[in-house]
Formats: sequence, C-alpha cells, structure tokens
Amino acid sequence: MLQLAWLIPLIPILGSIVCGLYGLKLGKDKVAKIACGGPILSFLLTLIVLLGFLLLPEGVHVWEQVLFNWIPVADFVVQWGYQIDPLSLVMMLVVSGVGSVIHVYAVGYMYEEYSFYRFFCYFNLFLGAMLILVMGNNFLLMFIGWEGVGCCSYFLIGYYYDKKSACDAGTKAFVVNRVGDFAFILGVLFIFNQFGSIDYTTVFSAAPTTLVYGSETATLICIFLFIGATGKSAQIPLYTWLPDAMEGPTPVSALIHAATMVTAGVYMVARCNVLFALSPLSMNIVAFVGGGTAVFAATIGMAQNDIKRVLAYSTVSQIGYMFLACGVGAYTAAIFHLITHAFFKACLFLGSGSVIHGMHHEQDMRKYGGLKDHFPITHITFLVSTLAIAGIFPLSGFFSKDEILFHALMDGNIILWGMGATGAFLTAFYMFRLVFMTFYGEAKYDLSFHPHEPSKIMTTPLVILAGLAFFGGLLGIPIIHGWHVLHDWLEPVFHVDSQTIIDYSTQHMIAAGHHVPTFEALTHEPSHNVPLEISLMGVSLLIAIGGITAAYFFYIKFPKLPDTVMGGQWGLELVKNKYEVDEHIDEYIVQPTVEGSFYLWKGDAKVVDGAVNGAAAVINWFSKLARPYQSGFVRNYALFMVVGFLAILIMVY
Amino acid sequence: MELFFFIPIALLSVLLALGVVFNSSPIGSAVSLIGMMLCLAGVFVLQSAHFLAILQVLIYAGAIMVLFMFVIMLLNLKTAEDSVWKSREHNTLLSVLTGFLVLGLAYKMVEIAMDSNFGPGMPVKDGFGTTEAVGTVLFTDYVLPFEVASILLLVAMIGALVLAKTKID
Amino acid sequence: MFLTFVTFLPLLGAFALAFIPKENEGTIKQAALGVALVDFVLSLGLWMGFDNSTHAMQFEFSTSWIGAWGVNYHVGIDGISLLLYVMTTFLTAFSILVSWNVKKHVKEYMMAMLALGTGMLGVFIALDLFLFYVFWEFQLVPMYIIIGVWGGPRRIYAAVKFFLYTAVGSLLMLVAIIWIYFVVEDATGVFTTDLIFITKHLDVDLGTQKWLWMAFFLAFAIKVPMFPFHTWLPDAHVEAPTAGSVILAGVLLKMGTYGFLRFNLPLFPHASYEFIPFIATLSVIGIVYGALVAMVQEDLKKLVAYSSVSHLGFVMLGIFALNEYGLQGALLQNLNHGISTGALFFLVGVIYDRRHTRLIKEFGGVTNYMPKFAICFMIVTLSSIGLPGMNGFIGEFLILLGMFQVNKMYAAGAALGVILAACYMLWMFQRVMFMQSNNPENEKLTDLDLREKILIAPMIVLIFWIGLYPKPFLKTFDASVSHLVTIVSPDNFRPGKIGGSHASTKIDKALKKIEKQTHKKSH
Amino acid sequence: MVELEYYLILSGILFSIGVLGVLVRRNAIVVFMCVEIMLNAVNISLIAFDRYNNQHDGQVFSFMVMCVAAAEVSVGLAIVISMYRNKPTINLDEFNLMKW
Repeated sequence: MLQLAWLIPLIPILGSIVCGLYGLKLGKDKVAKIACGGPILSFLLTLIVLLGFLLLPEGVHVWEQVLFNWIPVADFVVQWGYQIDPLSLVMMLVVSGVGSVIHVYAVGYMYEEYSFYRFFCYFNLFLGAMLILVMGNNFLLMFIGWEGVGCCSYFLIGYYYDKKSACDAGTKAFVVNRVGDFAFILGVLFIFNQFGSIDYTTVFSAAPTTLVYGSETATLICIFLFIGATGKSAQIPLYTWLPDAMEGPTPVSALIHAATMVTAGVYMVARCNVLFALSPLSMNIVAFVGGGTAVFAATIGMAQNDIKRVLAYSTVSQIGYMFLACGVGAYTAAIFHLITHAFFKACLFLGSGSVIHGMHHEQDMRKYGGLKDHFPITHITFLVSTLAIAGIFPLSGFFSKDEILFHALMDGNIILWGMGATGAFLTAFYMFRLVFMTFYGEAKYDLSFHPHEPSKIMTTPLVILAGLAFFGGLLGIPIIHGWHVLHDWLEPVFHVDSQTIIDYSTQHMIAAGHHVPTFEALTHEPSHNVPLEISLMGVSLLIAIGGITAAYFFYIKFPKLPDTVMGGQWGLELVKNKYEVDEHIDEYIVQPTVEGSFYLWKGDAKVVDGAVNGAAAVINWFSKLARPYQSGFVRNYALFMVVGFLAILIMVY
Repeated sequence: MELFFFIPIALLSVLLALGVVFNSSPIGSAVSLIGMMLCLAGVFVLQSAHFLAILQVLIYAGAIMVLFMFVIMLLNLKTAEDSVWKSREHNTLLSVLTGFLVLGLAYKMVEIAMDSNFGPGMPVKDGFGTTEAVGTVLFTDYVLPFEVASILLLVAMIGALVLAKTKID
Repeated sequence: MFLTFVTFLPLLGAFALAFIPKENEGTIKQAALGVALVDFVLSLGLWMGFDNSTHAMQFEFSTSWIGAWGVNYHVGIDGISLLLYVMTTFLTAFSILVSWNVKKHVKEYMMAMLALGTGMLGVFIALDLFLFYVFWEFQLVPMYIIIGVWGGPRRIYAAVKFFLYTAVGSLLMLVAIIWIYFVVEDATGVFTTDLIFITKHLDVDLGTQKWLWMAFFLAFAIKVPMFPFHTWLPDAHVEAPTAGSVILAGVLLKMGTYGFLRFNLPLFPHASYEFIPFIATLSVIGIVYGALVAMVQEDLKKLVAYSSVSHLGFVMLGIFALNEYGLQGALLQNLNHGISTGALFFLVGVIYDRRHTRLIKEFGGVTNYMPKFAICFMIVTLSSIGLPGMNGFIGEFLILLGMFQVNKMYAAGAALGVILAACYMLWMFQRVMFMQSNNPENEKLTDLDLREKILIAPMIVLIFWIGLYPKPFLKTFDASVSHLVTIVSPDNFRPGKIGGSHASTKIDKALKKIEKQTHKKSH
Repeated sequence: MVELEYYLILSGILFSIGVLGVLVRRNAIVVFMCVEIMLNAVNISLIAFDRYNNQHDGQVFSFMVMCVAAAEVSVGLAIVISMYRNKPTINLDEFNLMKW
C-alpha cells in the first residue's frame, strides 16, 4: 500500500496539465470534476498510505520510496525519493484534505470566471508541489516543492493579471520569497559541505556526531534555513508580501496563504529539529522572531478594514505562534497549531469568501454590518472558527494555542510567554472586531441589493472545516499526555538523541581545549506540573474572553468608542499604515536599487563601452595620420613603390 | 664591331624613350615608343636573339602599338591635357624630389652594373636564338607556363571585351 | 570521418544552395532546413554512439594538413564537447526555421546560416590549435554578415564591433599558440600544433603559464562575454535578426566557455588555480551587474542580452570552481542557457515580428491577445530564473555547490543573482504580458501559429526534461569532467590542504584528529 | 664584343626613364606607354644575361613578358576606355576612387 505514495503528488500535477492544455475544450463542468477529483484521490491515497504505514513493523518510523536518481554528480547524488514518516503523513493529510475541501469550494466560487480552467491548472499544480514539498526525502526535493508552491502562488496572486495591484503583489511575493530562497540555498550548501549529503536520513543521523553543540556552523545552517522559512512563512522581516497576496481569489488565500504554503516554513524547521537542537542561539532567534511577529502582525490586524487583510495579518500572527513553539523546542505544539490553524483559518477565509461573493466583491468591512441573517451558515461556521482562533474552550485553537503558551513559559521564558499572551488577547480582539463589524450591528451596505448565501457547493466545505475546527483539538489534549495522540505520533521524528550530542560535543570541546558547559538546555526535561498547566489554561481563557469583551464594547455596545478613544492618535495612523514598512522598503531599498541600476546602465554605455570605443578611437586617430598617404592617386602609390625599390637597392648593394 | 652598332642604337633608344615621356601629344609619345621598340629589336639582334627581335617588331611595334594608336584616335586625344611639369597641385617640391629620386634610381642601377664584374660570357653556340632553339626550350621545359600564358591571353581578351563593352539594357 | 562529414555537411549544403535559382525561395528554405535537420539527426547518432565511460576522444580522425608546419587536421569529440555539438546542430536547424519569414536575400541568408553551422561545429571538434583557430575565426564571418545585412538599424556598427572585438581578442590567442608551438618544439623536438600532444608535453613555469593563460583568457573572455568585456553583446543582440540572436546566445557564447574548458584548464592547470579569485570576482560582478543593468532596460532584447551576461557569469564561476560539481554544473548551464535564452530570443522575435517594436513600454496586456504565447513565455521566463524542476535550477545549484567548496563568499554573491533574476525577469514579464494594454496596436496581435508552436515545443520539452531528469546529460559529461578534474584539481597545487570535493573526508579526518588527541590525554 | 655591363646600363637607364614617365605623366595612355618602356628595359637585361650564359630560358621569359604586356595593354586600355566613358577625361588626377 505504501508503494502508492509516488502517485500522491503526481495526480494533481497530471490534473493540472490536463486542465491547462485542454481546459477550454473540456468545459467548466469537466474541468471541475478533474480538478477536484485529483486532490480527493490524493487524499484517499494518503489514507491508504497511512494505513500501510500503520501496518509497518514495530520500531520502523521511516519509509522511503526512491523513484530515480535525479542529479547524480560524482559523490553528490540527489534522489527523487519520497519519505513517509509521521511528520510528512500529518502534512500530507492536512494538505490533501484541506486542499480537497477548498478545491470543491473554489468550483463554486470561481464558476463565473472565464478562465476557470486556468485557475484550476494553477491550483492543482500548487497542490502537487506542496505534496512534493512535504514528501521529499532530501532538501533539494523539498526545494522543488518550496519554489513550486511559490511559483503557483505567484500565478494565483496575479490571477487577475489585468489589475496592476494584483501583478505587483504577485511579483512582490515571488521576489520576497526569493530572498528567503537565497538563504535556503545557502543553508543547503552549508549542509552538503558539512555532511556530504542532503538526504534527511543521512544528515539528521549524522548531525549529532558531526556538529558541535552551539558551534558556528550549526548556527549558520540553522539561521540560513530559518531565513528561508521567514520568506515562505511570512515572518519578520519578510512578511510584507502576504497581506498583498490577498489580491488573489479568496480560495487561493484560504489554501495557499493560510492553510498550507505559508506553513511550509514551520514544517521545514520542524523537519530540521535535529539541526536546530544543536544551535541554541538560532532556537532563540526563531522563538523571538516568531513571538515578535505574533504580536506585531496582530497589532496591524487590529486596524485594518479590508476583511481579507485582517485575516492575512492574523495568519502572519498565528504562524508566528508556530515559530514561537518551534523556538522553544515544542515542535509537536507547533505542528498541532499548524493543523488546527489550517482548519479554522481555511474556514475563516472561505467564510469571508462567501461574504465577499455575496456582497459583489466588496471587501471593506465598514460597508458590511448585520449580515448574520443573510448568511446563516456562513455566520455560524465563521463564528465557530473565530472562537477557535480566539482560543475558547473546547475548540481546537484553545488546545493548540494553550500548549504553545505553556511550553513558552516552561521551556522558554516569561518574555516569550508574555508575547504569546499579548498576541492571544489581540487575536481575540481583532477577530471579534471582524465578526462584529461584519455580521452584527447595523447594516451599512447599500440596501438596494440583497446579500445572499452562496450555493451548497460553497457552504458544505464551510461546514466540514468548521467541524474540523471544532473537534480538531481532540488530537492532543495537553494535560493528559497519554491522550496526546499527536505527541505520540510525532515522537519518532522529534526525538533528539541528547546523549550523543553531549558526548560528541564534550569530546570535541575538550580536544579543542575549550571549557565544557553543562548542556543544561539539553538535559532539561519539561516537568508536568498539572496544577500550573490548568491555571495557565484558565489564564489564557480569561485573556481570550477579555479580548472578546473588549471587542464587544468597542464595536457593538458603544460603536462610537473607537473613534473617541483612538481618533487622531499618531499610533493609530501608524498601525493603519502597517508601520509604513512597505513604504520604507520601497524608499530605502527598491528605489535606490532601480535608480542605481539605471546609472549603472548609463555607466555601462559610457565607461565600460566607452573604454572599448575609446581604444577603437585611438586606433582611428593613428589611422587618420596615415590617411593622407592613401591619396587615391595611382601615381602616389607608384612613387611609394619606387621609394621602396630604391631603398631596397641601397640596402642590399 | 658590335660596339659600333650598339652605341648609336642605345643612344637613339634612350632619346626616343625620353621622347615618350616628354612629348606633349600622346600621338608623339606613341610614335616615339614605336621607334624605341624598333631600336630595341636592333639591340636584340646584336644579342643574337633573332627570334625575339622579330617578335618584338611583330607584337610590340605592330600589335600593341596599333592598339595604343587606336585608343588615342578613338578618344580623340590631340594634345595631352597636362603639360609635363605642372601637376595640378603645383607642388614644385614634390616634382623636384621625384626627379632626384629617379636620377638616384638610375645612378644606383648604373653603379651596380658598373661595379659588378661579369667577365666575358660563354661562347655562343651555333643556332643560338633561332626559332628552333627557342621553340625547343619553350615546348619542353616551359610548356606549362606557355599554356598558362595562352589562358592568360584568353582571360585578358574576355576581360577587355567585358570592360569596354557599352552597357545595353 | 563521420564526424568530419557531420561537421561539413552544412557547408556542403550551403554550396549546393548556390545552384538553386534565387527566385525559388521556398525550395531554398526547405533545402536549408532539410540539410540542418539531417545534420541534427546525424549528430544525435553521434550521441547514441558515444561511449560515456571514457574520457578519451571519440570519433577521432587525424591526418596531416600542413605537413611543413606540423599542422594536423585532427578532430574528435568527448563528453565536454559532445552536447555542445549536438546543441549547435539543433540550434542551427531551429534558427533556420525561426527565420522562415526572412524577406531579403533569402538564398544568401540560408547559405550564411549553414556556413555558420559548419564554423561553429568545427570549433567544438578541433583538436589542433591551428585548426581551432581557423574555425574560431571562420565562424565570425557568416555571423558578421548575418548581423550586418539582415540586422536592425545600427547593424553595421554592431557587426563591426562584434567582429573586431572578437578578432582582436583572438589575436593574442594566436600569439600564445605560436609561443606554445615553439616551447613544445624546444622540449620535444617535434613541430606540432596537435592539442593532445601539447597537453601531454607542455611544461612551462608558472610565470609563463600565467602569461599564456592571460592571452587565451582574453580571447575567450570576450567571447563569453565576461564583465567588463561584455559591451559588444547588447549591441550585437539588439541589431541581429532573431535567428542571429538565438545562435549568438545559444552557441557563440558557449564557444568562450568551451575554450576555457578545452584550453585554459588542461594546458595551464596551475595558472588556472592561481586565477580562481580573479575569475570568480569578475564572474560575481558580472552576475550582479548584468542582473542590475538588465532590470532597467527598455528594450526586450537588451534585457535578455544583459541577462546573458549574468547567466554566463554563473557558467564561468562553475568552471573555475575546478571541481566536478562546478564543472558539470557549468556544462549543464551552458546547455540551459542555450535553450532558455534561445527560446527567449525567439519569443521576443515573435512579438517583434507582429509589432515591429521591442520597447517594453509599448506592450502590456499581451496575455489577453496571445494566451498560448503567454504560457510559453512564462515557462521560458521561469526556466531562465532557475525555478527548480526546470533546467536552469540544476545548473545553477551545481555551480553554487561547486563554488561553495572553494569559497563561500563567492557562492553567496552569485546566489544574489538568483534573487535579482527573479526581479528583472518577472518585472519585465509583468509589464509586457500583464496589466492593461498601453497601445491599441496590441489588440491586433495574433497568437502563435503552427510554425511557432513547432519551434517552441522542443524547447519546452527540453526545459522540463533537463529539469526533471538531467541524468542522461550529466552522465555524458561525467568521464571527461572527472578526468579534467584530476588535471586541474586545486589539490594538485596546495599541498597539505584537503580539497573541497569530499566534505565527508574532511569530517573523518577531523574526527580522527580528535580521537588521537583524546587518546593521548587519557594516557 | 660588347660587355654585358653596357646592356645592363642601357636597361637601367631605360627603366628609370619609364619610372619617371609613370611618376610625372597624368595622361593614362602615356603612363601605359611608360610601363611598356619599363617592361622592355627588363627584356633587354633578360636577353643579355641569356647570351652571357648561353641558354634560352631568358628568351622564354621575355616571351612571357611580351604576353603579359599584350594582356595588360588590352585590359588596361579597356579600362581607360571605360574610365573615359564615366568621366570624359583620362587625366589620372581626376581619379582617386581608391581613396576610402
């Protein structure tokens, strides 16, 4: 059954090719069937593979399928192979599962578009690339998926290619991602230089015995990989593309810019947990960048009026949480949050899509209000997901977020916990601000048209996702570790052989004559303080409720309050303008580069080419001196001949 | 005896050659040239190259010079358009230099001839310079150049035709 | 002999074309295309019959040419030249089909194209310095004519510049060749210009090696073109007809890099090692500089031309990594650049044929009117950017991998080019293909016709083939490259230091050292 | 018996006169005639050496020179005619087409 794994990414890619080449001839209905059939088939295959994996003998946690040698150069051999292990299975399930649901939704959402087939061509291709990303058994294959999804994201953001803003957003996304990829490539190069291989199994098994704990190489590898992750997962400083990416159709935002692609960075860091374990410095960086992004993006999210932009900043913020979890070594929590986030954020985006669809592509929340009667299903599912993201017991977000906060405090420090808690409060606030502004209060839209709930094909996915968002938390209940299914499941991947690391590093440091530290961080076992855990849960629940209450007061009870409190404050303007980061990047990086290049070009013509033409001119000048002697008169030439002849005569005789 | 004929013929040929250069009318030049050719035929006879002497008269004095006269008549060149010493630029210095140059050339060649010491030549065999003798050499050792020369003449003929042909559309 | 036949077939074809009356343009084009295609098929036969397992020259043929000087007609092919050879025959056929609509002097054009084919093929097979030089100069002439007669408005300037710049560079190479000729004669008593013999017997001290290296360097660097010898390229590309640009980018530039591989590295290994920093610096400057200048170009062809400077910088960097990754990457990147940039020039030519302008600002929204063209253009653009899964990535990654072993900073600098490539290509793509049309003329654009589809299809197939399964290509290089590496490997010149190609051995050694030391301490 | 040198001197003088003519005259036809003088001067020395060495090779050479002269004159005069047709003069100073 495991042998079928290679089909999983291939099917959507084939679907994409069929849609792309024959889409116009096939007609929309057939395209829809092909496009949705592929992901669903992949999902079913994933289930079969999962079953096959469960049937593997005890103690076998990795199963590899090598299709062919992709790049064989001397001792650098890259296989095209898929690795099936608990982590990749989880990711495959999320990607193909959520992907299938969103594909179905997209059929309804995009049905009126002329280039329906083009959309599904990209969309299927994305799914294939994403599956390659999570299934690859080496860094380079991951990079294929990594750039492949980036490329599809570029296509899909720029789907409405006649809009300048969409094109700009697409190009921006690609270029910013490229900055991250640049670092990723360097990281891979470092890895090969260090380990002589880029296969996961080789690298991760060799890492504890070849890299010194806290050494410069380990840190460089991790930091470069992490920069790559910040690009893809929209973390500080490379987050600016994600809000702009909302120019794409809403299903795209749901699948790519919320549920799957942007979490690829988290997957990658989790995958490389062995390497990160060797570099405490980079772990701290990951944690602080994640925590910082969680708070930073949440503050921006509070002041946005475009419904999708709020969700985009919310995504950035939530991924920040995941990195925060990775940074404190709680990879399970990160993956847990990744899963639940995929559910509720996809649901939120699709819900917003329904609203936008029903409101004739109006995205400004200030022009909504009181929509709950017009969108009953959307309203309920949206509310469920919002409660989940805000962290209300017993919805999925509560468990996953709480686990992160707990680990932030226990394995990290109070500052990280503070960041997480602040973020949680802000999240609850801005999400309910969104809900209140959209579904409650007075209607502010043009009353002449009637908003309507979309068709079943769009509401069914909402219900499914809302259900998942509700019950997804059951995957891991933090207190009772016996019940933490996900933790046990992922244990083989996230297990770090601390003793080997300590032995090797000690040996190495003694050899190099260094003082050997006590390796506290590695030997430290997280304690299970049940009362503390429960009280923390209470605190975070209180925080969430506090956020919701604040939003209620601001936007339902006293709608004038925001303006009176915040109106005219410089801080509000700053937040509304997203801290003017884009403007500053444009002013200090983009413009100077373009202008500099322009002068470089002019210089190229004047200086570099000038030197060439100058050399030619010098020869030309000498030629001009010789020119009078070429008078064109035959007699002159004869005269020179005679002179020469006489000279020879005189010389020879 | 040879000297007796040589000196007048040589002097005459030099004078006629100068006449070619300094005659203001092309026809005068051509006539002088014919005279010079005939003188040279005489010189060839003195060298017992009788066959060549005949050829000289036939080809040069006959064929080639007729061609010259023909072209002069065709173009109706009664007087030369230039007088000998006046170039258009009136560059006296250049003219004088040219004169000195040619004088130097002549002087140098004469000097070389005088300085070299050849001594008496070999005795002349019977039948030297006859048609038979020259013909034997021509058709044995030099048969290939001879044939090539015929091709050359053919090419020259065609070339002259093409060049001189008036373009008729 | 077969190799000679394949090489001279286009020239024979060109002679044969001379006997077709020039009014029969259709026949002339078909005949030229036929000859080129047959030649391509025959060269594929060479590839089929090629033995991957040896670095020795194959299909070798040698006979005395100018006996008095010891000049031989010596040709042969190995893993380094084989694929360039095949690509040349392919691109010759490609360009003849590209220029199907050439209007003036069709017969002369096709003859020039075919003659150019022979000139280029000869460069890749010559195993005699003198013969190489002859072919090297020979191919200039048809190209000069193609630019100068069928080019754009400033064609004469561009053609003369192209010709003179290249010729001046190669003069110094001639001097070096003559020098080598006499040095080898001194050492062995044999007057010969045979490359194989010279490679074995040339033994000069480092100082002389450096001078000779520089002489060859100048000839090849101008051809590549490396920064700062690149300025002829934009002019030539802009003025050349489409097919001329395709050949120029696809083959002529490769002759420079091929020259480095065939001459500079094996003849002067030590000098090559010494010059690594020099070349690497110029290459990195070229990569970044080319990309930055490409970004602000207004003319599509100029943009692609400057992007060539950037891409060829990668190739040079790979060659002077002097290890297998870099060299194989460079060779593969040679092909990739030929395919991607050739296709780009072709596609630019397609819209130029329709609109008679190449200015970016004249376009916009072309996707609406030419959807198929847009797809092809997108694929080629992405391949040029080096998207994984397409051809460009493999080459670039191997090059970076190779250079990383030598010097991390150069590799990092070159990797910057990866970012910039995305900037300039996508920005260009956006302005040309997306957004609203700036000019009502654009609305009359028609999509690709059958001929254009036939032309672009093999390019796209190749793009994905190399990207997804490059093994057949890499295997072809393998034996020759590893042989070359044994000659030029930096290990030969820095005693006591371990080479970069085996990182794992480095770790092993480090481990052993530690074990030893701990062992000592325990006693 | 006249010494070989005399013939050579005659040859040299005639040659120089021919050169002088080529250099100073501007009438194309006269220039041609002067070229003929030079060719004849060469013939003299060829034949003189011939007899001196008692062989016929030189005579064959002069024969060839005559051939060349004939060819040259026919082509040359044709050129003069076509020159005249283009520009009604045969003054060489009017023709400097070789100048770039």
